[in-house]
Amino acid sequence: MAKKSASSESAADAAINRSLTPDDKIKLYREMVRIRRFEQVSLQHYQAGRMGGFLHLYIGQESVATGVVSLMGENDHIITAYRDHGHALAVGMTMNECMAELFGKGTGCSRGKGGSMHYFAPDKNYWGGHGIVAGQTPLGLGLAYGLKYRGLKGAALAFLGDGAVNQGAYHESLNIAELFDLPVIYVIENNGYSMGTSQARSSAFGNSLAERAAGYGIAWDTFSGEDIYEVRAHTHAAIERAHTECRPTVLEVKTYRWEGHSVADANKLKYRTKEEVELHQREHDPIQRWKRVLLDEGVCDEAELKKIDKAAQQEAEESAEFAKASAYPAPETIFEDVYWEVDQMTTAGLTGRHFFND
Amino acid sequence: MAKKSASSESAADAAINRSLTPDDKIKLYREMVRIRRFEQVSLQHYQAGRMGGFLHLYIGQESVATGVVSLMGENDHIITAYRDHGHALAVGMTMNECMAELFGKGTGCSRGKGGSMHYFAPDKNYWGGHGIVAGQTPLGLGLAYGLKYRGLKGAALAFLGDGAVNQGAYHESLNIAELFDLPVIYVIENNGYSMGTSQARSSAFGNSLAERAAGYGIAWDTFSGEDIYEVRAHTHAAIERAHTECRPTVLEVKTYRWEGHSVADANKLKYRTKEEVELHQREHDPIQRWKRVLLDEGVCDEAELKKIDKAAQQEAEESAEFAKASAYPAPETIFEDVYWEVDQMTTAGLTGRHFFND
Amino acid sequence: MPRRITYRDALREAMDEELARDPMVVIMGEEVAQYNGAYKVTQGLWDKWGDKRIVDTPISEAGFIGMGIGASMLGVRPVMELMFWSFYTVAWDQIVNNAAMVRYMSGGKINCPIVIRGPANGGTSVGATHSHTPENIMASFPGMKCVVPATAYDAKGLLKAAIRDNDPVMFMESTKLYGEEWDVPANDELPGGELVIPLGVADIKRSGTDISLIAHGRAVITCLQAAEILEAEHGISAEVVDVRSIRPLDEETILDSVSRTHRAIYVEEGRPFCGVGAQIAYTIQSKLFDELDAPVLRVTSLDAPAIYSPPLEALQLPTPELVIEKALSIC
Amino acid sequence: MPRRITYRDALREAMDEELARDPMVVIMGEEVAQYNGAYKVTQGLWDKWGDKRIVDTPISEAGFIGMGIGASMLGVRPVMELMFWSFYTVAWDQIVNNAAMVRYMSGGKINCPIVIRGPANGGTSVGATHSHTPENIMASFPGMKCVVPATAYDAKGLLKAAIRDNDPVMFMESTKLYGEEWDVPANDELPGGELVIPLGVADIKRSGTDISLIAHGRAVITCLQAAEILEAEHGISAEVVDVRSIRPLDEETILDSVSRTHRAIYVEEGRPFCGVGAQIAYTIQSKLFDELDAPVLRVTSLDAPAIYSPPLEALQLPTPELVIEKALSIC
Ligand SMILES: Cc1ncc(C[n+]2csc(CCOP(=O)(O)OP(=O)(O)O)c2C)c(N)n1
Ligand SMILES: Cc1ncc(C[n+]2csc(CCOP(=O)(O)OP(=O)(O)O)c2C)c(N)n1
Ligand SMILES: [Mg+2]
Ligand SMILES: [Mg+2]
Repeated sequence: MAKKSASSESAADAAINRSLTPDDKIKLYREMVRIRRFEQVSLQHYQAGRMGGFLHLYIGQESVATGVVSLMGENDHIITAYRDHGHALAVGMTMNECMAELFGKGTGCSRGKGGSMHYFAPDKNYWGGHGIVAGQTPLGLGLAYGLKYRGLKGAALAFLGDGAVNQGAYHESLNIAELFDLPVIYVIENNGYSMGTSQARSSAFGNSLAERAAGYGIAWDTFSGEDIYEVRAHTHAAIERAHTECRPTVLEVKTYRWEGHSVADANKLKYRTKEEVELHQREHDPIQRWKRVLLDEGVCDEAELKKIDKAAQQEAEESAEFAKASAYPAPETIFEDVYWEVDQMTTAGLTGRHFFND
Repeated sequence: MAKKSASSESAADAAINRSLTPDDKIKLYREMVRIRRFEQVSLQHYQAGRMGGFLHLYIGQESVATGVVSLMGENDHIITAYRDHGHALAVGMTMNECMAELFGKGTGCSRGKGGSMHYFAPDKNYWGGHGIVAGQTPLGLGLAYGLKYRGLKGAALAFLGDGAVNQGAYHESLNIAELFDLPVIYVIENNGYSMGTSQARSSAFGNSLAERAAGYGIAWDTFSGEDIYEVRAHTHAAIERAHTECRPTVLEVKTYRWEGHSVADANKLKYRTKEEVELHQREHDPIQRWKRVLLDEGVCDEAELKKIDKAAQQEAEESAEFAKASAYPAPETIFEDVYWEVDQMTTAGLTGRHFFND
Repeated sequence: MPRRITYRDALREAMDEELARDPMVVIMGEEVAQYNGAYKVTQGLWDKWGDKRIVDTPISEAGFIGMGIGASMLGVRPVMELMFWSFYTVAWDQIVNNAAMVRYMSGGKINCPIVIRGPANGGTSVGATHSHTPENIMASFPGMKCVVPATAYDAKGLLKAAIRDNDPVMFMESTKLYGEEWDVPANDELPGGELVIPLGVADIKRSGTDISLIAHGRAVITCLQAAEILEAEHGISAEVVDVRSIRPLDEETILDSVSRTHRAIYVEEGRPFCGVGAQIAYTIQSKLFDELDAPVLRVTSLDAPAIYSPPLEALQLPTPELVIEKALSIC
Repeated sequence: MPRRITYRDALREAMDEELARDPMVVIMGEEVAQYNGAYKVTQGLWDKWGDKRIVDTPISEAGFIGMGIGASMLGVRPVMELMFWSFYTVAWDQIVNNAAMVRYMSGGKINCPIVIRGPANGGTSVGATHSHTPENIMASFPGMKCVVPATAYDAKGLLKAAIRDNDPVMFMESTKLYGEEWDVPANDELPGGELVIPLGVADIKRSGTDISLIAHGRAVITCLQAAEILEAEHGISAEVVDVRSIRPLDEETILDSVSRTHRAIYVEEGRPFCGVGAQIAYTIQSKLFDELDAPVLRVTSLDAPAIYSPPLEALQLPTPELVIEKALSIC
């Protein structure tokens, strides 16, 4: 039952990729570039002291979120960890609301309450943004449960890192996923490190992290995330399994983060070499790779791509202006969004004392 | 690296079993019978209302604890769950202290504080007796860690049930065990049920529960627990691995519990048939099986075995008399055994308020 | 003759009625379906409602409670049984960081209409790990609600309200109460046709003038017994206030009672340090400082892990005698 | 000139000295070794002590904390770092049911000499899941100890005592204090040759006569600032009592202070409901009822999950202004 799907055809030739129009392909490029520019601009403002807390950048991994999200249909849902900007923009959240959240402004996607690690857009089937390592994995299971319970043909895509696979909650989720036949897809974004710990130092495994799924009889697959065609081809198979068989899959995507664990990671060139990072930047940049594909395929020319780059850069800068110009939330909002019933001023919300400030 | 050890030779012929003297073999019989008689007598007194809480009987599984413990050397340690009477008697705890604990008496092994689920004898390398499903599994890892840290050549044998494998803490432990090269041996006593839930309804798996270990690159093995020779042969290999390679193993032992999950299990003949239980009692009783082996091998005769039975029965009954005659702990002992420093009346124990009864 | 049913049956009726009312309600937990519940609270529900509505889970509290929370974000309304509330310890991250906080961190975009229920009590000789009484912990987190019914009537009405509530409700029962019977009118005897008790409304279970005995859960019963004896043997008229829900809390009723009696004791089966009684005593002394004729006192479980030994464990819990002794010390 | 070092360095010195003193002491946690600690508290220790004594773990808190507890049963003395105390939520079962209770359930046959340490504070805009302040919860369990140092001096002396203690000690630091400097004498300046501060001894950080400001952790600093202003601008002499360890607790010093000042405010960065302040207020009013000239008051974090937005989060924590306002309301 547990299987490593073998893809005999080249990823580009997979039906799901052959069906892409030139516009679709350019859109994939645009999404990836938008993520990168957004994060580069956010980094500047973080360094200028305009944000608090952590900033975990997704730069280098853009093809994963973009590729996976490009496959999502009406009833497919997504949830991820704290490195969540890429997934957020990919599902269609605006740069404005995302940037404003980093600035802690009332116009932020979470009204300034969540910060970088906690973006949410349920209206876009995007359930966050979660700070506790692997804490989102049972929630992803629950989204799949909800889909099945409601009779919807969908999948819940739950992302986690290579460090997160060592949290027990993830394993409990795998067992339940298979036992209950739930359409959940765990996407392990294996970027080789959990903070300063290399994968070899954090995880014992046979051949891959995904293979642990075999112990539960769950289908699994591993592939490189560098080429968005590959991401789409392999993920598509998992989504099909979810949609048609209502069964789970574990995917492990090899990828790489260029920046430190978070911007505060002072050791980012201690636990890995400068050469290693530069090699990835030079030779394994998913955006550059996709750019070459587009040019090789004659989908568009350099000038068009430059225009997209520029537009993304401008959009990102404008979002920072928007964020800067937005107001901080009013102090009384501290007590909003705690209880639904209180916020809606229902009878339940108006009965009894809910807050205990003296 | 992950492997299912194949045993080509018959278990009886394994060196570790060939080295058994007739006395050793009789001792194994005696231990199993003592466990059974102890529990049968405890059951009567439970039903007579002389105990509180739960009573989880081990009857039917005696060969597992007895076989495993018979292999333990000076630096081998053991820890288990709440179904802990068998392991306790096997390591050499007395029936008196064990029975008195069930009665809640001050002469009990845990001074009446732990009850049935919480037997302990660190002086016999026995670390309990734990009520939270799989909660003991990281502790077992820690025993192995302690052994290695202290430079001792030993193994930590951590028992768990077929339901317990679905707790995350167990999986976290597996990863660390392999990553840190710790001499821990997880012994899954697969008795087919976790309370009223059959294994098929609680666990998704490929071919066995032990096989999940393969995802961590851990050696694993499965075997029947009915024949104590088998238990010893397979477990011996794991102990050897722990001693010589300082590496973990996961063992899965097929066994069966005759009684309900606990004595309070009113459904014990609902989730499995009377026929199923009777079949195991009739044809798969590890004690009867071992008896046949002893007789076939000419180790002793029926009369000797009867004598052992009778002695065990008498010992059990006397332990109940002992327990009955013992005093309940004094009320002030409620506040003993909370803090080491307080109990020892050290300066630390005498500084500041430790208890907050008004 | 009013109908009398057990606390256990009251809970089951509440679930049964809510299952009928709302197809999104689903009951989940270990052994809740085919086994009818470890404590038989869900008896018969699987037979009646089947696999979709009554779901057995593996022993994976973090996994299945998290799953329930995730499902609740999509509008399912899971009523999760913890076989013992004690087992919250292995699912704590999911409960506190997801159920209680995801609404906040999302700026109100998400809510989790989930109920987590099960027994949370000592006194049954199951040892320290199985005798957690975490209501003080649950109530300490804004974002969670915490309800502790003392009678079958309250159990039914509060559970129905909890299931309808759109916030996460931690609902704590007692194995020591499951078998006790109380008056619980049948629905056709009720004006509204059903029994729903809003969260956040305390109940004066006995009126009195000399001292307020305030409590939650089974300690309410202990207070009622103490009050009888105080009246009969000492001529002291004790009012018994059952807070019923700790968060939201009906402070008004508590303060009103104490402002009439001028003396208060909080009684609970939890442990003393940072217990619910500490919080309520704090509130009373801060708001009614000049009204108090004596310090607010407490009766709690003795401050040690739950002991197994049955006769000692009986000493560890609040008794009417202890309540009386404290009451006499300030009356 | 007394030596000044940071709170962070004080903690490291404590560990370094205990590593040298006792070969059974081992430091464990995520990123504590090769990375030098997420907050650099263990900087240099791996270089100095190597793989055996300073151990990096995977992100498996239940697994490795449980492992540390198991090892402590065999006499190893693990000092476990939680990168944030917030992550106790995934290891809670191991902490509360094993570290804190196994001694009891074994009738005293086992003890767990383990320290769990790390930062437990809000105020750094890391959101609700990363801003837990669970000292009220930890201290509520008999079997655990709970220590919260406010200064570098206390951090060093208390951590050394915690490591030597034979019971499980929950040791809570603050990322907001790590970089702050205080006087901490070098060992050769000390009479006993080292700095060890017993658990259970409060410290009067400032003497005063009109009101007692009682606090733990960083709130002590807030109180000291408030006391300065109260003195300078309002002529009110505030005594600041740092409890330092919440369990064991030095109630004597607290009660003695309040019996002199007749007024008390508890200040803490935790949330109000069932907070440490509730417990201490309870104790004060129950033991000094006739001594109090005003109700015991509290200043806590505002009762909502920790908000991200930096300027709002600043409002959520206790400030000197709030303490002053409360003090003026009863002086
Ligand atoms: C339970 C828990 N433990 C520790 C942390 C601190 N922490 C945050 S991210 C992280 C590393 C996670 O690595 P990985 O899963 O590989 O994801 P990546 O950062 O590479 O995307 C750690 C240790 C946390 N947030 N939650
Ligand atoms: C975390 C937790 N969840 C639930 C329980 C209640 N419980 C006790 S034993 C048990 C069944 C365990 O089955 P298994 O692991 O197969 O062991 P067995 O009883 O068969 O020996 C359950 C559900 C518990 N003690 N701890
Ligand atoms: Mg990673
Ligand atoms: Mg079993």
